[in-house]
Amino acid sequence: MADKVLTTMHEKDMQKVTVAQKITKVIVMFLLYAFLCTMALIIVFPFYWMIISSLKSTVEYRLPIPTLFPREILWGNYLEAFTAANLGRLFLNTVIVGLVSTILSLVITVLSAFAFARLEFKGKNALFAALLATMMIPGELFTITNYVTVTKFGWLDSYTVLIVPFLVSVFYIYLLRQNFLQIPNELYLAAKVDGTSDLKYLWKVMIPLSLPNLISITILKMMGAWNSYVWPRLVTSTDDYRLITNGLRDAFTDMSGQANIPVQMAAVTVVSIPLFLVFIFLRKYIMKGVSRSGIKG
Amino acid sequence: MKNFLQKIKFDQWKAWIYLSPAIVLLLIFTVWPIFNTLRMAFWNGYGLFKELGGELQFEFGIKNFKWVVGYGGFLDCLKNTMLLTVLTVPLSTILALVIAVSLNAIKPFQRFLQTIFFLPYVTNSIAIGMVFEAMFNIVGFGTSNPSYGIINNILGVFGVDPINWINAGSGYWANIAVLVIYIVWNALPFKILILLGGLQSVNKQYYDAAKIDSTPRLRVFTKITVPLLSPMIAYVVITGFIGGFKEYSSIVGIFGDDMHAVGGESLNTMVGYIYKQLGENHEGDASAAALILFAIIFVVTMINMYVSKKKTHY
Amino acid sequence: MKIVLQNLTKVFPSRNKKSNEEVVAVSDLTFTIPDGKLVGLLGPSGCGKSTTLYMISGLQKPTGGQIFFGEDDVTSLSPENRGVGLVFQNYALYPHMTVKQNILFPLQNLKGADKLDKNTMLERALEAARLVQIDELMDRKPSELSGGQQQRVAIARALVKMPRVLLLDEPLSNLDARLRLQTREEIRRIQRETGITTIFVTHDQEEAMSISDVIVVMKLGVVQQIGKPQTVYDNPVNLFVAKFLGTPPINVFKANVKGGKLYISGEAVLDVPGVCDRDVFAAIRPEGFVPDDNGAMTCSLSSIEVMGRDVSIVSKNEAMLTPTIRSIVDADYKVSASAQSVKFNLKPHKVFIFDSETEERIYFGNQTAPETGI
Amino acid sequence: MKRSIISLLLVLSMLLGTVAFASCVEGQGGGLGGNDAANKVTYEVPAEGYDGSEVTITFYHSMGAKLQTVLNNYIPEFNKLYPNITVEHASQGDYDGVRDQIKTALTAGNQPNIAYCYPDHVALYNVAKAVVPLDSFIESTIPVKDAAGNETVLGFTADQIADFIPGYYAEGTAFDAAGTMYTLPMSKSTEALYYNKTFFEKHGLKVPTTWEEMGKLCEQIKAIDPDCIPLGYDSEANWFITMCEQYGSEYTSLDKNGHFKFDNETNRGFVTMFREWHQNGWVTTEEIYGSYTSGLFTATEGQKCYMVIGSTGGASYQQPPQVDGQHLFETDMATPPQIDPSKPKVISQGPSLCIFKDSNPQEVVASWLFVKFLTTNVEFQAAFSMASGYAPVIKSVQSNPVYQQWLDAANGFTNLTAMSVKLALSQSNAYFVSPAFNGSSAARDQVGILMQSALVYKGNDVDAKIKKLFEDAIYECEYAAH
Repeated sequence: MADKVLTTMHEKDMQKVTVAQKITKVIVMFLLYAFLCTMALIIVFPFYWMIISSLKSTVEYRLPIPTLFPREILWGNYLEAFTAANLGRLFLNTVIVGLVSTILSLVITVLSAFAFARLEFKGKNALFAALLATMMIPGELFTITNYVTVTKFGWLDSYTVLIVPFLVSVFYIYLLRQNFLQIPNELYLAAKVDGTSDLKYLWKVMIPLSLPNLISITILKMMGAWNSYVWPRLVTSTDDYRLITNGLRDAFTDMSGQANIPVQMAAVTVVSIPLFLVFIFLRKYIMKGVSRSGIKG
Repeated sequence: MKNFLQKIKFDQWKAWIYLSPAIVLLLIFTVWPIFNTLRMAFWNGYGLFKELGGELQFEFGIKNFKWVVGYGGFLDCLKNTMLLTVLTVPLSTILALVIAVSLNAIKPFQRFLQTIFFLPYVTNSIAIGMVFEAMFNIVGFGTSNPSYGIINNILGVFGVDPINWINAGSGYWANIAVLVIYIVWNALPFKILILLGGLQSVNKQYYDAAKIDSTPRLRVFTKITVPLLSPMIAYVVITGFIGGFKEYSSIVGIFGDDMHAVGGESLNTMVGYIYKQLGENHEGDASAAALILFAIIFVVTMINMYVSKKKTHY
Repeated sequence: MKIVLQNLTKVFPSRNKKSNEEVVAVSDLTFTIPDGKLVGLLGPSGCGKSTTLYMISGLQKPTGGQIFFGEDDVTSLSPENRGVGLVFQNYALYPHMTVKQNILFPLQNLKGADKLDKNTMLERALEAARLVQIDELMDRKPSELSGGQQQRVAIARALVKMPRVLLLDEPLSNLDARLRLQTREEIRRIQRETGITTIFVTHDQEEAMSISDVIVVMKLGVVQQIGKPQTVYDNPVNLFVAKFLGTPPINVFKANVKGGKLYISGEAVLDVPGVCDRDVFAAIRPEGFVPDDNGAMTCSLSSIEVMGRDVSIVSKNEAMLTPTIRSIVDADYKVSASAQSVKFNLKPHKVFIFDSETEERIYFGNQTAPETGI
Repeated sequence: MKRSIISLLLVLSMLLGTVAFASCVEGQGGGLGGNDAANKVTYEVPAEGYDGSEVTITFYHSMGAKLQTVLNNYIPEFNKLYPNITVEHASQGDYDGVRDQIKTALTAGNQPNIAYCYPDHVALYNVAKAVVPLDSFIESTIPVKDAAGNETVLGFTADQIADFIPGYYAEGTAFDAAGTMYTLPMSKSTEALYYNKTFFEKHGLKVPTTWEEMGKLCEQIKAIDPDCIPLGYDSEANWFITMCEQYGSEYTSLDKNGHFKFDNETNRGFVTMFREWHQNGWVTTEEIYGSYTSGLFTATEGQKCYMVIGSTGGASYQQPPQVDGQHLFETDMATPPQIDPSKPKVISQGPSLCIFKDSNPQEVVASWLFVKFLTTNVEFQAAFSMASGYAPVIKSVQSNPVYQQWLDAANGFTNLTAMSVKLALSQSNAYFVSPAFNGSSAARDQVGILMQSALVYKGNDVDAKIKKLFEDAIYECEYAAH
């Protein structure tokens, strides 16, 4: 081996290699950016469409040849969206439902994930597998049975009915369990030796260590409340308990059942803005949370 | 030893206490509905309204399943579901992978572009469905001077003749193409999110090592990036398959409740069939179809898991 | 092939966005590494040794200066084109590949004239594996190997393409003591056998001393001394180098020179001809003490540790800067443990004095400055 | 022998049925039942009528914000009469939204008291036997005293019944052979022929009254402007159903053993004809065109159409566009073309009201009182019509001065809404009703699809294709109704 020492580049013109290397890099970078920008445009276009549509008149929206930019900008659509849809009340409901369900959901999720990650009990694996299997069933089928159930409980038209049925998310339990499993078990055993109670350990060690995940769950849960549509519409009949998306759909139809789409788009835009902001500022946590769901284990 | 046993016992009931809120809620809102679905599936001709209307006795049997399978359009539903899944899952996964890797390779504007790619994650699906329809729609179809829609206009720049995507007389494959684009668009953010997260947690030294070894870019991608990301890819593919088999709302979003283009072939899917049966108060048939769908998803997921166990590394 | 570093500088922008402070990792580094030698880059953590290594590999771009491989300027050449082998601190073995695949990987990338056919590749891989004695483990995955085995795989992977330069980044830091000893001998052996110019980074002076042809001692991005290990040990150019090399570490005292004599705690302990009167630091190697009841230097005795062939005397002196004085003497020498104090004579060539302000070496008697370079 | 007797009996009974059917059409202005009045489903109205107790009733509808304002203005009026009845109401989006909501609500016994409905929806609710048959209320003579001290009867007076536009009123009886009344009309629209009056006058064209004339006219217009599509028809399903009615051919029936009768020679004939028209570039539809055909009608550039058959509810969209403050043309309206103009047939659309059964009979009675109020109160009907552009369901609204004034403001440039209501009212003898049963909505969906698919078919074997489309549609209908 020693006699076969390679002289890979001795014969090469270093100057040439350097130039070629630079050119390749420029080309690769150009292609990368071109690709990413094209994809970004494709991704963004529907949003652009949403915004320009929200500024058009109904007549212009219905034009056979759609315009890429509104001929006349109608800010009035936004005003109409606000006044027609009772957005204030719906917004408040959404925030209440979102907050309460997030907090309760976090408690339940943390406790369950802890049990699955740290405690030993009979049938743990079977139970966990069963939980995961429920994720495979088309949930649409549950709606009717659940509706009958909540009606029998007398929960219709209340915050309870919007919150309780969706408190348990198998996905979040799974996500958090994976996170908890990554925390070394030694920490738990050490805490046991010190006589720290489970709850204190959870609060002092597990929760701080999995904070990014918990924040992600919070955001996803809030987003869920923000976007939920079918269930709230089913179980509430007045604006006292309806959520924001219901307002979006229901407020702008005229007698012939046709939606005033520009105004609806204006409302959608308005309602989307808080989500965008949350997303832009907390993107890091959302990304971390989702990507950490990990697959190992 | 006795102490140890006591500890185990203590752990036992403690675990169940911690799990109790979740279990109680799941029993009520998940397990009971599943059980109820089973019940309805095996009652011949069961319909909730029929029961409400006073018909209380339903025969136990598998007539509902026979009825579902015997439906003339059942094979179409199955075919469409499979086709959409088989087309969209690989496409969206590969595209998401390429985007994630590209994003990971650049510095300026990385955060900005990331944010853009995640935007669809936070938007209202109702609005986006309308937008997609408008983009592909040809208004004035069959007239001498129609507006071909923005997509055809863009394609026209590259010299492509206008394609009838979704309008009257459009072909099956054009319809499928639109659906694939829409579904892939919808699926991208989640997949990019997962894959980019995975990429960012990959130890940079593997790439340094590859550089030192003069590995060409493509080989780095296929031999290092993809294998190292294989757990994430498997996850994305499995959830993609499950989602694909539940495809429904995207088709309604673009083609309406009829689920086909004017004069075109049916684009109905399994879930579409289930919804239709629910709409016609055939809860028994809907439940039977849901069970069939569940069985399909279950088998496919098992195959997926088996393959990914073999293919994913470490 | 020889490697020339010329005025090599690396400045990192500050991590804190608000302050504009920059971190100078490597400053104006100039030295030549001769062909076929094993060079140890040595220094405490943060001294810029790893940065230097990465600049040689091409993974980091220098802010200033140039790097030559032989006669070729490779400063702006990307790592792919440099033909170096690099063993990472934590090996960076591809976790999804078997040992064989890991070793084959670099060979499969070879292009042009270097391209090999499949059989040759396998042969070469096996040869490299045999060299590091892991040919039994070819079908295992990295996760199934011990730290030492992984380390050897990493070396095999770096070696297999016969690079022009082999770079090792703290290759032994993850190993236990016994394995470390064994592995460093192997590195030495392999380097000898292949004759590849090898640079390795370590913070462990003993490791560097034991296997390097040449060591480069660095501090805060600046090279302190370059030379053969024994030369550097015997003839440090400043207090830092003196302190950094040697186990047990050198003993340092506050001292002064008056009339050609070195005074520690008021005692004249050694003649230092040719040095004018000033405050100095006196550094004495543990083996520089000769116990003598009539010795010039008096220390209060703390303890005596007998360690096989050597005896280590631990004592104290009010002028000392190190916590205790550790002197190593022959086991024949008997000191009564009950004694309160112990007296030493000093071996002049084991005593170094340094300017108390610049900490630069002051030579006396027949001491002369070491040759710079290699 | 035996067999011939049976067949004879069958023929006889069919004859009898047809005669009875025909007579009831005459008598009720389009109703379906009536031959079997004794078998009407009844509801036990509490003997005391409304006992004045405090009840809360809920009302599901699909009104937008503007119409809800009108409703909110009149609930206090109702409460002046019955202060103890609290009315709560909520929009469920659109008609389908109301239906879906109620469907689920019924499964849990949580349905509202009153709801917007289409006949198909009521047929669905009837599977669960959840809708209150109204005959017992309509005929009830139990006295009711309102808060103002006026004493009236719980039911309708003869005058009140006579005040309803008969075609609308008859829609409530489309559910069984006995003609049980399940719904009362709330607010109605119909289809109208909109045409470009300016263009017609310029070229001396005559507004068509028959399909034959329409065909010729299309050819004529196509000759004048080869680039146009002369006619747009918005709803394919309406088109098919209306044609069945105009031809007197079968569409659907209440006969439990064969609901779907639309696969017949006549129907295949007109579908084949209209396909021809479409292929000639004479006509397009909303689905085929890709947007409401009003877009073509009001286009300022490019392709145009000069006639649209569409809902009177969408009249404002047919208003001529303005360029520099000038209207490009004037729109006018007419009854859509017919097969036999002496017996015109036009479809009727728009919401009716139904009442759901409830464990508390007082809620049902209170709901009846509210429904009666909404359908018979002239001011409310007038206000609602003006706000919605839909026609009122009682004739006396037209003599309301405010309403009259509103109607008089109709013109073909800026106020087509009033014009369309006028037309809807003038067609009141032409409305027909299709039978409603569990599965009738499938028939409507399927004939719409059939029509679209046939029109756009480009192949050579037209007859076979159309035959196949009809068979498929029947298969889907029967599958849906099993």
